[in-house]
Amino acid sequence: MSDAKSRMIARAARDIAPGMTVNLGIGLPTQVVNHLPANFPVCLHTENGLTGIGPTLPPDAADRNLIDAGGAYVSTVPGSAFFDSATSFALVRSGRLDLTMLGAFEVAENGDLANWKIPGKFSPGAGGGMELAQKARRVAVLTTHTDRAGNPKLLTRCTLPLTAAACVDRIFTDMAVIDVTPAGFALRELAQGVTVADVRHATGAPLHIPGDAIPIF
Amino acid sequence: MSDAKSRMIARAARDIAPGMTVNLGIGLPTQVVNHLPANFPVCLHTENGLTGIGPTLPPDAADRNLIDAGGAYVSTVPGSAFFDSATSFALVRSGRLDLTMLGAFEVAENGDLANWKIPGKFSPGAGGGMELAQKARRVAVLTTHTDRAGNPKLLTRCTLPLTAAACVDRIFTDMAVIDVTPAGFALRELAQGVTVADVRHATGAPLHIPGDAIPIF
Amino acid sequence: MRLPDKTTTMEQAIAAIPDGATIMLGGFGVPGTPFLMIQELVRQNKRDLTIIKNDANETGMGVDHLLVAGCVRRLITTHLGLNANAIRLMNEGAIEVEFCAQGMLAERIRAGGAGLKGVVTDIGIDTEMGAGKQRIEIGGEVAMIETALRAGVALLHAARADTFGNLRFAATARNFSPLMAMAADTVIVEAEEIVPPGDIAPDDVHTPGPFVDHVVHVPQLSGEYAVVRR
Amino acid sequence: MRLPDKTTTMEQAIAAIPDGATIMLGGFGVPGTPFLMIQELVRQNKRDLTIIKNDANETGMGVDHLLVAGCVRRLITTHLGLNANAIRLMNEGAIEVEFCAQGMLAERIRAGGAGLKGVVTDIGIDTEMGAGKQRIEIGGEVAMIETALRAGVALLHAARADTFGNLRFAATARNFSPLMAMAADTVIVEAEEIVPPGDIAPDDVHTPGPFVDHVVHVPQLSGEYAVVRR
Repeated sequence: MSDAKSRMIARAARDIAPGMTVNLGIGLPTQVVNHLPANFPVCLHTENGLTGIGPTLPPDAADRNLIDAGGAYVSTVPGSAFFDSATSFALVRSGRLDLTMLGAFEVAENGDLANWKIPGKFSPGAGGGMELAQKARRVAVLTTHTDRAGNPKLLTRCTLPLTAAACVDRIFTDMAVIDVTPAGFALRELAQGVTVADVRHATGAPLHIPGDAIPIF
Repeated sequence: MSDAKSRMIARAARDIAPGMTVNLGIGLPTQVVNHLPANFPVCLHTENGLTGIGPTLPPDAADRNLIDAGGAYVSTVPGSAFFDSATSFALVRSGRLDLTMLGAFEVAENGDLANWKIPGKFSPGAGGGMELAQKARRVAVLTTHTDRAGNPKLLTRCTLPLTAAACVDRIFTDMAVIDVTPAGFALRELAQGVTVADVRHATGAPLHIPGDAIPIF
Repeated sequence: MRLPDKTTTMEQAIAAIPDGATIMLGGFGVPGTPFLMIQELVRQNKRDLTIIKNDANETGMGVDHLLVAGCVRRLITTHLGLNANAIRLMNEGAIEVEFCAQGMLAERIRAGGAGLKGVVTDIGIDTEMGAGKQRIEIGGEVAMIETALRAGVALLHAARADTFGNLRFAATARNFSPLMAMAADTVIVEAEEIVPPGDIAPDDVHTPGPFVDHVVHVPQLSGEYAVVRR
Repeated sequence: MRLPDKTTTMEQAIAAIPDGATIMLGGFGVPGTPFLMIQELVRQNKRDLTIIKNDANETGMGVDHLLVAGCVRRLITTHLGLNANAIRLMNEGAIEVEFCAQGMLAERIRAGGAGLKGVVTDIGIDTEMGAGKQRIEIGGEVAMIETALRAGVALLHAARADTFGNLRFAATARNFSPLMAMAADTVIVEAEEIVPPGDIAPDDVHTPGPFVDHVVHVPQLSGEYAVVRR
């Protein structure tokens, strides 16, 4: 993984407050947990029916009945609980999930998120993504700022089918931390070595720049 | 209890088939269980969250956390299960309750049942009665044939607020066993010492009499 | 990573409940009723409460203390048959009472707890319980909407809790409690026993800790919890 | 009184399933998938099935056997990401696929199991997943009806069952199984261990016996149940 990606993930981890219940989506978000301090008070949820996820395990140490929603073999921490899928999503939809961190294909300046379908190319179904995006109290996106071809993923409007409308609160990228505000995208922090001009150039929508000094992560 | 009532309860018990899941309502129906053969394969349900009810217990032997829906202290049998109120009524509404036996203020010839409210006199709420009456696969009523004033409880139409419409399949009284059929009340059996004329006289709706000999219980 | 500690004192937990609150109370008859927290509501003289509970207990017990102390404005329930005092107050107009079919009360609470707006049902459709409820056509038949119920606070009695709020209920004391635990903004649990996280095996949890906000130890129960000799 | 014995053989239990049946399958990925009963469906060459399952397992495993053998006409699911074969068959039109949001699939099944007609929700309301669903106004907002799902048969894998059908699931193998157990006309369970009634304490039951019709012992699991080394 590039340094920029690592710093993005470490920065995202700092947004997890003590006592939160958090769902970390498949891919980059899952790795956020590796950047939490030891003994940090947090409850990790996975939608296949577990609160209190512990470290992932190698096949030799794995329990065949104990996976996360991405299929990774995980463990439990003292105080974990197993439950059925209805209870699991009850937790998500009723406001008990304080934060979810998700990947994205596109994020629009009004907070619309597209991360589940590329018509004609990729349509495996949304899994639990729609409910996580629509109902977590706070939705953060972790994504590279641009796609592999260099096209911006932060846009005025999403072009792909939505996962949920107006759901994203904050975006962590390899270039910046950006909030979704009523006025659109607002730059909050810059990655080391990245300039405001770089971020503007890589963003497909207007970007509000704070008047004060911009923190570096 | 009168002999006639005892025979009514014993007769009702014979309608419980092996393997059934059964809910016995508060009052007379609860006593049906005392007339089942020892080791009879049946699962008794109570809507406050238990399948596999065992015998009732005197206060000295009771568990403060273990009651039936009527507030009686009960026990469990091997294989019983506790569950929450949503699961308990899921069992009732989804067709897993093979039979319920309920009390009645009035039963109409189309199967309408009134057993929860006498406006101005008695209105404590329906409890779980509506769902039992509306959703059990088979609904039997146990009741005296007439009220204390001698007025018929089996009527052409109910005058009291309904518990559920067209729900009753069979009525066990101290005088007769009567089925609710598309053509109305049909006499099936007579209590010892009771004549067809007695039953007709005590019934507030037309009564179909079979051509064959009428069994006595 | 470790799971947060949610233990607190009853006085503190109850003090945060404002007058006018909507409060769900676990329990079906005696089992599961949080008698000590109910006593604390009375002691702290909460007013104008809306209470959601299966029943109003019996005269002189549990919910009846709230009624006698004049704490209750409104009661959403299924059956008041064992509390003549509650029926009298209802008939006098001193409290408002909304009756639900028992399984519908359970589903309405569960729907609130599951982040649903309501459920579609035909229970009570031909009775006065169905009057005034929104009707829709579904699968060629007419059905009704039962709207979701939520509360500001749920007060629950557990046999055992860990410090993170994972709960175990005993026997028929479970009843509405796991549903109410999902359906309130703040969930306060009185537990007969409090254990460290991990003492309740993850497969044996009745209510997962994330639904619970505060856990209070009640080492000594009142006589109300005991077998009732009628 | 005693509770009935529901043990039988897998061959017999599966033989009663007709072609054209709608079958719910427990499992989220490997955990909870009834692999041996799926193999028996293939062996008995059931045709024209509608399968309801969270996912289609992975290529060469579980549901994929049914797809390869041409047993499946229709699949109601949430995610096929780990089974390229399923996606290909869907894209070729060889199977019909209906996608649900995962929590909505859970609620639709639970609603069927709870004797409800559906639930009222706003999940997916601004997305293509919300297209074509009945809309109603509730509490001043627009919401959608998600209709209840039921099946002729549910096939579930339990860690432990008693002969009456009380079930225990292990860890994340629980997932959809307790919901499906409520939502099918006939519920068949393969259990790694079968014990006499009473060996599972009544407070520790995950699925109560009255929801279960047949219990089959599977003393020997296939390799599909093991940890997948990707």
